[in-house]
Amino acid sequence: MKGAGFAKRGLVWGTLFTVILVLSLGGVAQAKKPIKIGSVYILSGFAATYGKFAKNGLTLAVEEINKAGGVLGRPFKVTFEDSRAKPPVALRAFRKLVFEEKVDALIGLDSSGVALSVVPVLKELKTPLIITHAATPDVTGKKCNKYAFRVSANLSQNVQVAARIAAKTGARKWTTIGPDYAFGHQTWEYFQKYLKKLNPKVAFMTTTAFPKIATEDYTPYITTIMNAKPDGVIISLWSGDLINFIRQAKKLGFFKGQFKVLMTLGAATEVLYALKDQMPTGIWVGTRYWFLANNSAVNKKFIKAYKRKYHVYPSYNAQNAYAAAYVLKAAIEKAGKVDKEAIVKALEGLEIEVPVGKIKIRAGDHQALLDVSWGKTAADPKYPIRILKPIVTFKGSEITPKVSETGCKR
Amino acid sequence: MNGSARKKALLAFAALVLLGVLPFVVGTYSIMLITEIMIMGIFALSFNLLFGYTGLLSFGHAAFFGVSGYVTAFLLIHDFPSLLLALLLGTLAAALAAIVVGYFSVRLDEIYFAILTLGFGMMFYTLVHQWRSVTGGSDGLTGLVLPSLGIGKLSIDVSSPKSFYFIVAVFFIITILVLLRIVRSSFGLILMSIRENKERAAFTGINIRAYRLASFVISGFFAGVAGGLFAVFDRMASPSMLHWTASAEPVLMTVLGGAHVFFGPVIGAILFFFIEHVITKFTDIWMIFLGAILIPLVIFFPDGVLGTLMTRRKKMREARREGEE
Amino acid sequence: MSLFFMNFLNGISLGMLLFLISIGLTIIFGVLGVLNFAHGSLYMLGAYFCFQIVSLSHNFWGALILAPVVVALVGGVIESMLLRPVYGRDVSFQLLLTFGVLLVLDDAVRLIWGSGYHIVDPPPLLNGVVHLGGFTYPVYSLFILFLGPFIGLGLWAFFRFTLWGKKIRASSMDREMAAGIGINVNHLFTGVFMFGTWLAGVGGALAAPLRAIGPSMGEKIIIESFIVVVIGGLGSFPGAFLGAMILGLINAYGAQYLPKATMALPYILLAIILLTKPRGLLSKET
Amino acid sequence: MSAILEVKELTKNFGKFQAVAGVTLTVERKELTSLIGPNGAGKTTFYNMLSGKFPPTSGRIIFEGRDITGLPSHKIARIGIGRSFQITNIFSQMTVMQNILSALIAHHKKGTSFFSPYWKDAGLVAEAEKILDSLGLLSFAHVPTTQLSYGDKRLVEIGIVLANYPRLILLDEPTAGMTPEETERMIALIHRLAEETDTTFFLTEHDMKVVFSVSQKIYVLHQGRLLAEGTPEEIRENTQVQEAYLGGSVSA
Repeated sequence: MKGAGFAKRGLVWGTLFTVILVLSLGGVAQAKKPIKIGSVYILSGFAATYGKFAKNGLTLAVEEINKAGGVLGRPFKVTFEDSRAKPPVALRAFRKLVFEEKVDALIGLDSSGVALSVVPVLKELKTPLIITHAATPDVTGKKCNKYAFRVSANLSQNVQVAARIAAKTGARKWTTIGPDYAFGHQTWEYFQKYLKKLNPKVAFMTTTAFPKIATEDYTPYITTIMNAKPDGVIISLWSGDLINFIRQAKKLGFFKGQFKVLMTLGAATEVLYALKDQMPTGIWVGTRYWFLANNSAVNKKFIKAYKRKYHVYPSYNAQNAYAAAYVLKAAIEKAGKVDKEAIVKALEGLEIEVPVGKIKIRAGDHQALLDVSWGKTAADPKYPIRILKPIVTFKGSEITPKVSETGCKR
Repeated sequence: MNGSARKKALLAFAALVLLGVLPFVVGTYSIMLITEIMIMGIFALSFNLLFGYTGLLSFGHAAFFGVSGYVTAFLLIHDFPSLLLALLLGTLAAALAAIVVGYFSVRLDEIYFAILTLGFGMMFYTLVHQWRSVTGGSDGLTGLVLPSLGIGKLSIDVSSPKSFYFIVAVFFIITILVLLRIVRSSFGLILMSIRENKERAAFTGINIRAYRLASFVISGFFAGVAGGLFAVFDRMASPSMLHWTASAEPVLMTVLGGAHVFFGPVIGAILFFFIEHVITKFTDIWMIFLGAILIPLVIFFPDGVLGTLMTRRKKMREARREGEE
Repeated sequence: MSLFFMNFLNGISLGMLLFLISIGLTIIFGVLGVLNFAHGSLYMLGAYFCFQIVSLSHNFWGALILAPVVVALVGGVIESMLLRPVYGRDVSFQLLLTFGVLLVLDDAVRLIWGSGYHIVDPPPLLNGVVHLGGFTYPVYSLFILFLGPFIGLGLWAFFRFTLWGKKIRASSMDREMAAGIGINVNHLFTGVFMFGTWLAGVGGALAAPLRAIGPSMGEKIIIESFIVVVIGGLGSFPGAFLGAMILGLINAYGAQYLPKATMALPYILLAIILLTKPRGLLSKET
Repeated sequence: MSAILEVKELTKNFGKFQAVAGVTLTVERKELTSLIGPNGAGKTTFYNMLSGKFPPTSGRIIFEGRDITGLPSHKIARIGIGRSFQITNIFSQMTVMQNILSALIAHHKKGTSFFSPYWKDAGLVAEAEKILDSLGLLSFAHVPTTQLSYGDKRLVEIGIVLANYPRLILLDEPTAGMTPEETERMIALIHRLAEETDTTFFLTEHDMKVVFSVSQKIYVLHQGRLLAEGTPEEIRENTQVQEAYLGGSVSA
């Protein structure tokens, strides 16, 4: 008892000491004009947890960078804005950040719809943006432009892997359950295209399910799909929708093994922490970063620091935002100055190691080449959530379409 | 009477000068913020013709805002040569949609009218959200290419915040003048009598539905003006423009400012953006603060902020006059 | 077991939940004349409280009893402190005020429980599944399916046979008369609002084991509840039941037969009903 | 004398309840006619059908030889029938002047002037002032009606009706809730208007004093049926009518 009290007191003093240290260090750094980053994520509403993880990841990275002396001797300073998952709100936030806060670079974006609306306007804002979550292929494809970069895996990369795994399962008749917006439909379209190429014998069913976003009751969709007797189902639901779906589907016997199940965004810790042991095992799930997928020092350091600060394992969204800060740091150091056009130049072709692995930002379309891991869900008493076992990792260079195929013309 | 008219003219003049001078003294973002306030002001004013003057609470007004935005965006994405013509076509489309929705909706009253318009609004929302080949589905129509303004040989760079500010300001002033004229016309008086007493109006020989429909279409038309401008301002049309939460915005602004005062919705729009801007500056839990400000405003300003202030001033003046007598 | 029948079960089980939420909305409207925009947020509170109590005590039944009571207390505060000053004003004011309450509650939840998702397990007794032909069906959904009518009947009996029930019905018909026969209208209004929010809390607690509990889960349900009460007839009891069933079934069969249109179906239905029966299917007025 | 209004076998059912059952009556031009009957006799329902608030279940309504059965109220108003209500029915948040102007604008079909300010229409304003003057309300022209006394509010309603220049005016209990002085004033006004204008008055009334002092012809409605008709003297003497009024004397 006494020991515990002592430890507690020690913790209090320790924290206080750290706070004072950080504050005084911050004070020193304050002397130098900070490099301003503007950051826009979904911070309210149904998907707020994704934005929260990204905010945490970015905050952690900035703290680390500043503690280590900043960039070119100047600290990073981040201003966060809420996109509310609405394009007009996000655009207003971007304009505020660029014109009023006078930020030097932008990091953010969860929703593809928001990304597609904002990216074209970057030409007017003349400020580099590093996208960390929004997955629509178009922002580094048809709608690509000089100022838009992405360090996270996009839909086509992720679905390419899904198709490869699907081809290996041997399942012939495929259908989908996905959210009723561009992401869900595009996942299905890309999946058909890629899988057909790998195995021309597969068939795609006409009975598909696209429940609207924030559907409360998935049971009719689940029973309808089960009744159609597919061999395999690819699921592109995410956020609370995925949780609702999994719980309701489990009860209806969806995961009993009558057909293969692939979840393109199943390995999101946002979802796994909510579901814990309710997450079925033996399901193929995809992700844009999985914290146990590699043992690099960079990754270990990140996981340790993240876990210490936030008491949970980092999600892909946290890693992507964390990585973005280091990408920006590297670009500024490469450029040698804090200048938007110079940063843009430096970002093109930049190679850097971040927790997810070594990534390279292609100069052609500004999409990062990064390894994508999928795995089968499994229980492990060492972890409070389901983990992936086995994990398969695909090389970024193999699964990313050539620049000429992306439709990006600048 | 004369003194008050002179005072009003002076006030209008001062407002005009302020509107003209502001973009030269404030920063780029403030220019854009004021531009957005004016666009939303047009939207709220259009809504209030129906709500404040005709007594119909539309909860689907974003449909007309959005339809115009989408038509304008669609045209501009397909290299339509004239911005003004695109805006005009968008606005006409909104008016057309208002004719259809209004034809059915004006039969109902009060909360039923509100819910029916909400239903129609959400049908339009669903349409643009699902019709991927034309509307771009959930992604919307993005990356508009802005042509020149399209008046003769006058070429104005619309994408510059300052010049777009002035374009919007012109629309804003025209909207105010036209709507002001309408609410003070014979037509406007009939609308008010319908608002005050539908039954009496009917037995006076007024065709309630026809007048309501006329009001609905005019209102939809101006919501269209706002929607088209908004699409140009944001270089996109997105489904969120038509969602019921977007319909709630002009309601919020109007009730905040005051529905029974002509300029109430404009004041409401200014207040709304100001509050939001200030709150989001220091916290991302903006909703709790917005709610915490909204609730007392609703309780203590029964006629909206501008409305209540004006009533109070009037009462004070009357009290003073009585004191003098 | 045919898919048709399965979706019938799915539809009415969703309908029952909608019914529980909507009935509180319709009672509040019937007596107070207020359309409560924050009703969905109170439903959300019910789910969060249920989650909190279950994670502390691991007792679902206790949570099912207690959570709605706490929600009702919140409702009492809202009515007596915020709503009371705006009675008699235009409907838009009450909508706006309760919209403000919605904003506050949605963010308060995020402050207290974070922005992540939470789940609640059904009690062990109801955690299983039953086999119906080729399908398995969760016992918990069956439980809701049977509990719905049970609560509905209980409410009906309450309004028909108890003194309070009669008082509430009397004042829903004529507020001034109610005051005239010595009913304390202030107390009655607070009581009715608390009762309505209690029902929202019950809906939330019951939904907790079925839904991901997260911020803004109330916003989704509120528009559906509006549709339910309006197509059934505002203030009408059987109307809320009918409306909820129709909406539940439309959801289920829409997913099966008209997957592309499910999003629009409720609104199309709403428009058709309002245009043919302007006061809803089972309204008291003509 | 010619008939201005002929009602034939007029019936209204609400579900199973028959509110008005086959009533046939005639109102002669310029003859001050009253419709009386105990509470719930169906007078207001009868009026509502005449003025188009809802259509009859069966029967015909002929106004100046023209069948107006089932027309909507705004059309009936335009054809030339005006009405007042039992409970004062005016445009409350507007001034007295605006109340009268609304009706005048409707009458002169000027409601489609979207851009011309109504107060600048000198002819219209003069007309409104004339009507207000005849009602003794001119000094209140720019006062919001909410500030008027009860009796004055009823006068405003009469003013609204007059501004439509109807040839037949239906007055539904015009003196209900009035003080004795206000009632006197109203009776005098009805007399005067009946003399000065071409308008025919058809009223329902609760106050028997009023009925017998103004009416030239009286119809008695009881449980939805026409019980009796005649001059005030004939009705006063009618035993059936006395019974219908709870056995009491009609003049009570």
